[in-house]
Amino acid sequence: MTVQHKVTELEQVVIRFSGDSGDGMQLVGNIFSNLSATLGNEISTFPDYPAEMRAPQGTLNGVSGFQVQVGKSVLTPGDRADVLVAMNPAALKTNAKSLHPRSIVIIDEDSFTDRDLKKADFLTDNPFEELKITQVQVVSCPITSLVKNSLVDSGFDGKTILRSKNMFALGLVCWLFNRPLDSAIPFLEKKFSKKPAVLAANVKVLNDGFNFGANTHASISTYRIESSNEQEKGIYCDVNGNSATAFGLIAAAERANLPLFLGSYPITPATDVLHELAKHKNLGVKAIQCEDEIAAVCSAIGASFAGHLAATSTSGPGLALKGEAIGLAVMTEIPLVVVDVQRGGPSTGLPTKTEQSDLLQALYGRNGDSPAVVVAAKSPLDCFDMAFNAAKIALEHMTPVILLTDGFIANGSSAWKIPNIDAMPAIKPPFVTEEIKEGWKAYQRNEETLVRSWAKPGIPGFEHRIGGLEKHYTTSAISMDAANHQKMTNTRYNKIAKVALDIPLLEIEGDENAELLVVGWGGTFGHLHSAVNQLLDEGKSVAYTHFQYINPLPSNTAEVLKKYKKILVCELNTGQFAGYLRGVIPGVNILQYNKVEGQPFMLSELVDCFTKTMEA
Amino acid sequence: MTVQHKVTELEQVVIRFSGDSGDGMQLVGNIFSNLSATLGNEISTFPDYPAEMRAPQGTLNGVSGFQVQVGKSVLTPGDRADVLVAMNPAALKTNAKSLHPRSIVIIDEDSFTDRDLKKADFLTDNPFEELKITQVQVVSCPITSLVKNSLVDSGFDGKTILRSKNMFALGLVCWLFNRPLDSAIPFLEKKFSKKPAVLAANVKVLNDGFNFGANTHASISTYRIESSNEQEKGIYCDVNGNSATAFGLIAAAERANLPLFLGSYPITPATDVLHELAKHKNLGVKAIQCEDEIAAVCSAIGASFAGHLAATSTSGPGLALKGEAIGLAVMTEIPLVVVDVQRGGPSTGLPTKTEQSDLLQALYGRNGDSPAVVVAAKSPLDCFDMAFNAAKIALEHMTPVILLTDGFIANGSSAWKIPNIDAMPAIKPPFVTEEIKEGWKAYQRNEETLVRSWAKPGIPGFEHRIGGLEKHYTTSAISMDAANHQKMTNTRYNKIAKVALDIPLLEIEGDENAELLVVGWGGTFGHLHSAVNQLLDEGKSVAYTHFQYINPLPSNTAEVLKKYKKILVCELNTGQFAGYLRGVIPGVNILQYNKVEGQPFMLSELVDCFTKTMEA
Amino acid sequence: MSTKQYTVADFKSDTKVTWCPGCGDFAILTALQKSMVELGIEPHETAVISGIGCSSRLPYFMSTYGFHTIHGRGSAIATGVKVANPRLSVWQITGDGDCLAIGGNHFIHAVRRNVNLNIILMNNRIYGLTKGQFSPTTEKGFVTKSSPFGTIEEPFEPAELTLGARGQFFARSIDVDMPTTQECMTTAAKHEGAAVVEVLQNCVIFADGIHDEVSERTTRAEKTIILRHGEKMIFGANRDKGLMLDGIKLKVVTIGENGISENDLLTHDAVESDNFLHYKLAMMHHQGFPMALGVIRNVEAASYDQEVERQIAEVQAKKPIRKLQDYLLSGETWEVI
Amino acid sequence: MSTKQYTVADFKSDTKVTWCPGCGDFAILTALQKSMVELGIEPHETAVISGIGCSSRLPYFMSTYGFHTIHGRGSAIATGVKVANPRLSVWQITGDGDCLAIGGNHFIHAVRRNVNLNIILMNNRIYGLTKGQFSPTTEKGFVTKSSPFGTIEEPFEPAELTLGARGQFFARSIDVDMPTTQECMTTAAKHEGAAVVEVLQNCVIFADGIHDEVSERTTRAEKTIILRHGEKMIFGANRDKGLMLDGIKLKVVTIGENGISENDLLTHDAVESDNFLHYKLAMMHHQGFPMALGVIRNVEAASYDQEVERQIAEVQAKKPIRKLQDYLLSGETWEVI
Ligand SMILES: Cc1ncc(C[n+]2csc(CCOP(=O)(O)OP(=O)(O)O)c2C)c(N)n1
Ligand SMILES: Cc1ncc(C[n+]2csc(CCOP(=O)(O)OP(=O)(O)O)c2C)c(N)n1
Ligand code: SF4
Ligand code: SF4
Ligand SMILES: [Mg+2]
Ligand SMILES: [Mg+2]
Repeated sequence: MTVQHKVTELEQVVIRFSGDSGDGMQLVGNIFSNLSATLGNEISTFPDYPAEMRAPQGTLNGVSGFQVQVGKSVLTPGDRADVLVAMNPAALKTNAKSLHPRSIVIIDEDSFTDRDLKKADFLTDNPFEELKITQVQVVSCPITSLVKNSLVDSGFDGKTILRSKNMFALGLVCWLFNRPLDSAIPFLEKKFSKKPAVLAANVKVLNDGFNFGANTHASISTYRIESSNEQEKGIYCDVNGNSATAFGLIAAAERANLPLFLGSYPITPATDVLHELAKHKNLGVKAIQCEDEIAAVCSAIGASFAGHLAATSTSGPGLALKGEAIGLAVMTEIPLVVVDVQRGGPSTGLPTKTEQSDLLQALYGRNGDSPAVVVAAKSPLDCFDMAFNAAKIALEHMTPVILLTDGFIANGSSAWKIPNIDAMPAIKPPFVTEEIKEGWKAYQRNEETLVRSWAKPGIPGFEHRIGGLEKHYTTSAISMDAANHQKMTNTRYNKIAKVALDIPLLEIEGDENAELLVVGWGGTFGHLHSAVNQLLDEGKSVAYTHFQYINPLPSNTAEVLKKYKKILVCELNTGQFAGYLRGVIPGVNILQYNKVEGQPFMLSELVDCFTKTMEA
Repeated sequence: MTVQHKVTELEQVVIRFSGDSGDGMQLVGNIFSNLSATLGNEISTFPDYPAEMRAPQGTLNGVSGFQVQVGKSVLTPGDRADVLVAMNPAALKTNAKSLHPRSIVIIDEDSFTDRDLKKADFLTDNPFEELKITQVQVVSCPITSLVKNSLVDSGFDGKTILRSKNMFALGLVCWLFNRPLDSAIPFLEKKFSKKPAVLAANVKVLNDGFNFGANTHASISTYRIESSNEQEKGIYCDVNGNSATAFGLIAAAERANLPLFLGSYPITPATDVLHELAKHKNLGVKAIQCEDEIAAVCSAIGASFAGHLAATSTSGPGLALKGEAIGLAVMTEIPLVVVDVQRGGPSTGLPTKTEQSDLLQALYGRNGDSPAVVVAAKSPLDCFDMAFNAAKIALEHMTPVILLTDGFIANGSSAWKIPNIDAMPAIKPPFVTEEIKEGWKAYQRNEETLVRSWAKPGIPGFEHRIGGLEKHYTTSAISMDAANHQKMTNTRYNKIAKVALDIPLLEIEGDENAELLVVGWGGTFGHLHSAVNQLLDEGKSVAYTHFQYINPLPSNTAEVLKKYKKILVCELNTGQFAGYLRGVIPGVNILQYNKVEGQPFMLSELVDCFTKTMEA
Repeated sequence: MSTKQYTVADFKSDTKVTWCPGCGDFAILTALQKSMVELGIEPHETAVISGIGCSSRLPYFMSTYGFHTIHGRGSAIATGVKVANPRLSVWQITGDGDCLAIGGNHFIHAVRRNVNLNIILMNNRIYGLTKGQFSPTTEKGFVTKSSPFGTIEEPFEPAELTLGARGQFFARSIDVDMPTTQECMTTAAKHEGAAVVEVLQNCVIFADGIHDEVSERTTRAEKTIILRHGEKMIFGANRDKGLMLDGIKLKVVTIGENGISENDLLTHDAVESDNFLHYKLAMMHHQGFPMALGVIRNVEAASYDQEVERQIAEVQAKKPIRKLQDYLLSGETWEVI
Repeated sequence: MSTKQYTVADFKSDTKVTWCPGCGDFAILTALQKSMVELGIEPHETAVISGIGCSSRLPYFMSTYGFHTIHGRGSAIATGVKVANPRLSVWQITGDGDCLAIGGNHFIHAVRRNVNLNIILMNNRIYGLTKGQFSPTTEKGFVTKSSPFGTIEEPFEPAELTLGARGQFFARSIDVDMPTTQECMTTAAKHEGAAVVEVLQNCVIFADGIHDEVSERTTRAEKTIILRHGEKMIFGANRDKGLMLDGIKLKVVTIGENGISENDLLTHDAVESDNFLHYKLAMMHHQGFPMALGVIRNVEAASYDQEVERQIAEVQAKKPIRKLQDYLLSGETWEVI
């Protein structure tokens, strides 16, 4: 039935589903993303939940959104929406600022009554004018009444019927992007596998939406989104950063042949790491919700002492509480992964917003000279790899590793090629062996790596005591000796420095010989990389490098940085990484681009800023 | 009766009293210091308590020491002892390394039996040879038997009699330095004012010690220590850094006309701040021992909210625990003084040893971009001034201020001219007034200083709510708005930057035009200043500057540093201040001298290092 | 005490209340505002201190001085407020997670020290704000986002923990029973010392209906008993049931049956310092008895903030020195001339 | 269980014991080592976890696996150890400051969750290591370095707090009474779940003699009573005194007087799940009765670490997937070809 008049080809498109918390926007957003991925697109999603407890229906606080960018070379969920589904006036208002001027806005006209407008604090009865978005193309559709009509004979009550409104919207969007409904139906079947009647109703409404588009909006151009040609063959699933982090830890436990222990305390936006790991009891994961963050990290330290791969997950305020105990792990040289999903700060700050402002806390938020490894994931999928790597470093170097992610990549998702976990690198902790039992001392070290050996309780002949007091270089007996303290301080420092031998070198993208090197770290990769690429496409000369390893830095860092006349460090804080780089790599010209708005970068602002910096 | 054959004049002399914990060395050390001060000397003392619970008598762990440098231009307790009183072999052994080769060692020969030697783990019966200190001049004296004999008719039991041994040692030292006993007796009278018989016995033994020296060691040169010509007129007392900190806070409360509240939890070496403040209930001080460090800082935050001058005192591990709450004070812009008496780290570390390794924790140990003021005291007496200044800044700028001291200056003492507190600067917190009530908002600011006004609960018309969530720029209502967060972040940053207008400029000592600028901060002032002076005296060209203000830095910092070709930052950590300076003042050549031994610098090593750096 | 007659409106701030429609917190907020009116305290003499949680948002909705602090630290911060200024009426607002998980230590110490705080514990047996994890009061086996196969932990009973921490005041109510909540709150406010008021609160989103047995109109009269000092322990829709002691155990009896009259029933003595029977009453619903509501324990003892003031006054009475400089001059000193 | 017969010497490390001569900690250390011998546990299957304090130095003096952690966090770290490896015999060593001040929250939660830890609380009612400040168990009015005019706080009673936190095992002893200490420790070790053993300990330096009334040979028999499950509650130098119930109150009676015979006395039932009488017995010395020593409460309940294992086993029985990759493939996926 799809009579297509105009079909425009698009490289990427940004679609935002938005409605009341109860409108099921996350679900259809997810389905649309995933079906697009099955059709060969790359996807990058970002859900945008309301910060508040469930606000009254129809109000601004209650708006729940889901944004996805679909197409090829997709690295971010996109700055602004090309298509907005706004199920009510509040949704329209909330998203007005992040629309392209000529975007398509699909609204449920049944929810744009005076009462609805008032709930969303509109003053007039023309919301588009009031919001100054008169250039958008509005696809107005009486979704509520059409759904009611369509399901009048379904036998469901009114409330249940209205729950299918989201499928109508999905159908409409599928039509708009020439997505066959066949690609959507398997997802519905899975979701409603236990409720065939609900499934049937939803499929019906989905079709209605599609047909509505085809029949009544023949005048609007529809789109075909280009497939990625870079997608590897394989089996894919959709994963967000927090789940990827959880999976990375599980994978590491498998490759280390150790049980996984998580001690955690709920905190936005990190709680989903706990939620995910709590599900996998059949994989033997012990995920413990503790009484607070201190207990969480401490129970992990205990589990690590007992010989597990141990982790703790939190966000900024929780990391602040864990500082003292992380110092204990540094001192006792115990493996530990600390996941910090950064959010807006300081203090309670902006719990649901993203930021990169825990970097210095991760590096220095402990008493004494207390070096730990700090790494950062660059995208939702990279959370898997970096969690795995963090665990590998922790276990093989007997040290706490702090993994920084952030609200943006933690909640954002992409299509993920399910890895062959058995083919991932084996992880080999320095466990004691029978051969070294004779005269063994708890702190005897591998001379090259400076890593001590690890004796799990339970093995006869390796009984030993460790603790937070300074200890003798080999025996681990308490020592207040001056020279020994200097030696131990140096050893702790050098041990971490030597981790650099096990991490990849820094790589440069773009024009190696450019004057300007753009530098990023952590979750801003997608935006920075895309902005640099855009300039390169425009023929500009610019280079880019991205840090996943913060302490130690890749060993070629100084060498690389010194090649560039201007180094522009871009980060979502007041300049923490920039200051850190200046401190450890003197003699380079470090400029800063910082944004502390609780929001990711926008491509446009980056392109602007880089251009200006090149010209300056 | 003092037949003096040779009397040598000394500019400074270092005396160390050392014995078993029960031998009363702290008491006689203190008396000798204070009487020297009354005779016009400058003094700098450092007690060296055993780290352990009271170890068995005569063992190495049980040794308690007290070192004092006496003379003119005295800024440190001295590197090595010129005179050591060693009441037993354990004391001798413990101090052997910190003796000048030709020093005088006074021993109680009665305590050098084979049994005593064994307790101190000597293998031979010649402790001096075993320790390779054969060049020292030994004054061997049967102190125990002489004291027993002297007091045989006193009516005291044996144990009580032996408690006077320390007075014999004191008498002997007084003889050695030509100190009239008259200068000691007032201190004894005060100490034993309620026990006249004990007083009499102690005075008798004191005389015995003096006479023993005069009569039997006529061959040894005695000394006269030069008086300081820099001492101001006034009434003096002896004060250590922790008490000075406590007094500084009380003085600030008086000058602000506010009650003082301290929330604290015991931790070495900071506990004496709590002990001192707990004494002064008659001065209205509320010093509360809490259940932990978090409660301590939180109760202080509560007291500050309620309108008191509020402080919390701790050491490194405790500061780690307070990070989250300090962030709340940053966010709510509440005045708070956090005293951190640094000790050896990381983790539990070396609790009784000194270090400067909490600097970065003080600056960055909180989530988010969370700027607070950080200052550091440079000497025991400076603790008074810096505690006062910290409180003044906190109250006038509505911000937490972290005051860093360290174990060395906290326990060390000097003679202190009791200040005229009424003449100290008035402290004027930005309390609300009736005039501004109309339309007042909790976060409205002084446009120049960016400081908000302060409304204590209890005043009608100023009811308001504050909290840790990001808040609207003026109203303090919760705000998740992007632009507002950027504005607030900038404001918090600039507010702290503007504190620089209220702090002294950086000053240069020595040769302003030198190539080498030595830089120090905090409690190393005495050593660094003395070392630089020694080189200046030798005609070398070197400059010195010392930081008491870390964040913000004095506003001329960049200007000053940029004048020098080599800048050598000396600190008792792995290079925290050096890294910080590089980060905030790019483009200067910063070298490092670091020591992490739990010990203060030694003059000799500094002089060495500076010389080499100048030559390099 | 106020001279002006305040109304509930005077205690409302102009901040929009952001709880979910139907949340039990609304009723508790209203009961609190009504209590303040009843008590005759003044907005500017009142400080409402909370931690973090849905419940802990409450201070924003009050027109008093308020402090929305950090998670779990409300007791400690409120202690500082009260010790600094004992003349303020200080209310700590907290949730089961805020108070008993991360804040457990400060809570038991505030109770032990008997700081004169009115602690309103809004117990929904769930973490609301973080969207549905189990809390230390969640019933064993309950499925939440962080316990997908049910919790494995025995929950705290706030009354038991309060008494275990030497608590001198404990009251319990249910969100839907505003008069009892108000009665508990006003009695708590009048009590010198740490007064814990647990209000069972319904979270419509993450743990809807968990209190139904005791909160439903139809079953409430049989499943709960309101204790009032000096009154007989009677309950039931027909007020025909009561409590008696049987050895050291409690038993439920029916008035009029087996010759039992009202006089035979236990009379509630909330001010008895021995906490033995209070403990039993507070816990009896675990053994099939009705749940005790109202003020269960209310024993006078010196409060911490009073003791701080008393000790200062006592020392000041003995030591005339009031200024630091005088103190320093009175110690061991010498003069340089 | 060990096949080898270990001796006390096998449980001693070669680290010099650094407590002050005369410190009560020595006897507790010995009792612990003797208990381990008696229990037949093996040094390598044993983990001794402590916080910070004089008492917390104990792990260094043991030849077992040991972890001297940070102040107050022993319970949390020990929980991690035990959950990770339930086959280890895990002992938490703690002091009154470590356990009840900074560590209070972890302690009550470990007790509530019933983690199978043997918690030895060395209660000297003072901070020893930091040289003499008051602790949460210091008696009101006691003068210390941080309370120069006497404390103003009501102390915790560890038994009461343990029961308030849903504790299923509580025992009390005195340092000088090594046999009772050992009996408490071995019973605690056999108990599945959190077992709290409070040992009153004398700090000769900062609080010497505070336990004298109950610890002195001359008064001990009259001032204490050792409770043993199934035995009559008898005490006194002549073992002629006993305890009976009088209504809901306790009373001390003399055997042979007023026609009272041993049979009339209370028989100790440590395994009764209702903690009512345990509570009363544990607290009775506050009301002039002798102090209860020995195992006061010892009730079986599922331990947390067991429950963790049980739940994993249960889920595994239902879900066959054991590898992450299989799990991922079993979910919502699509193939790119
Ligand atoms: C240090 C810290 N840890 C965790 C959190 C996240 N957090 C906020 S509220 C909350 C639990 C709230 O539960 P409760 O106190 O019962 O309040 P409710 O929302 O149920 O009213 C948590 C875990 C936080 N804000 N700060
Ligand atoms: C975080 C932290 N805060 C404070 C301290 C200082 N501290 C060490 S032990 C101790 C109290 C010990 O008291 P207790 O547990 O009763 O042990 P005791 O020495 O009496 O055996 C304190 C406050 C510390 N080490 N770490
Ligand atoms: S989430 Fe629950 S507790 Fe929170 S506001 Fe909503 S209903 Fe109330
Ligand atoms: S200070 Fe007290 S508790 Fe510590 S070792 Fe000495 S006697 Fe024992
Ligand atoms: Mg709750
Ligand atoms: Mg103690």
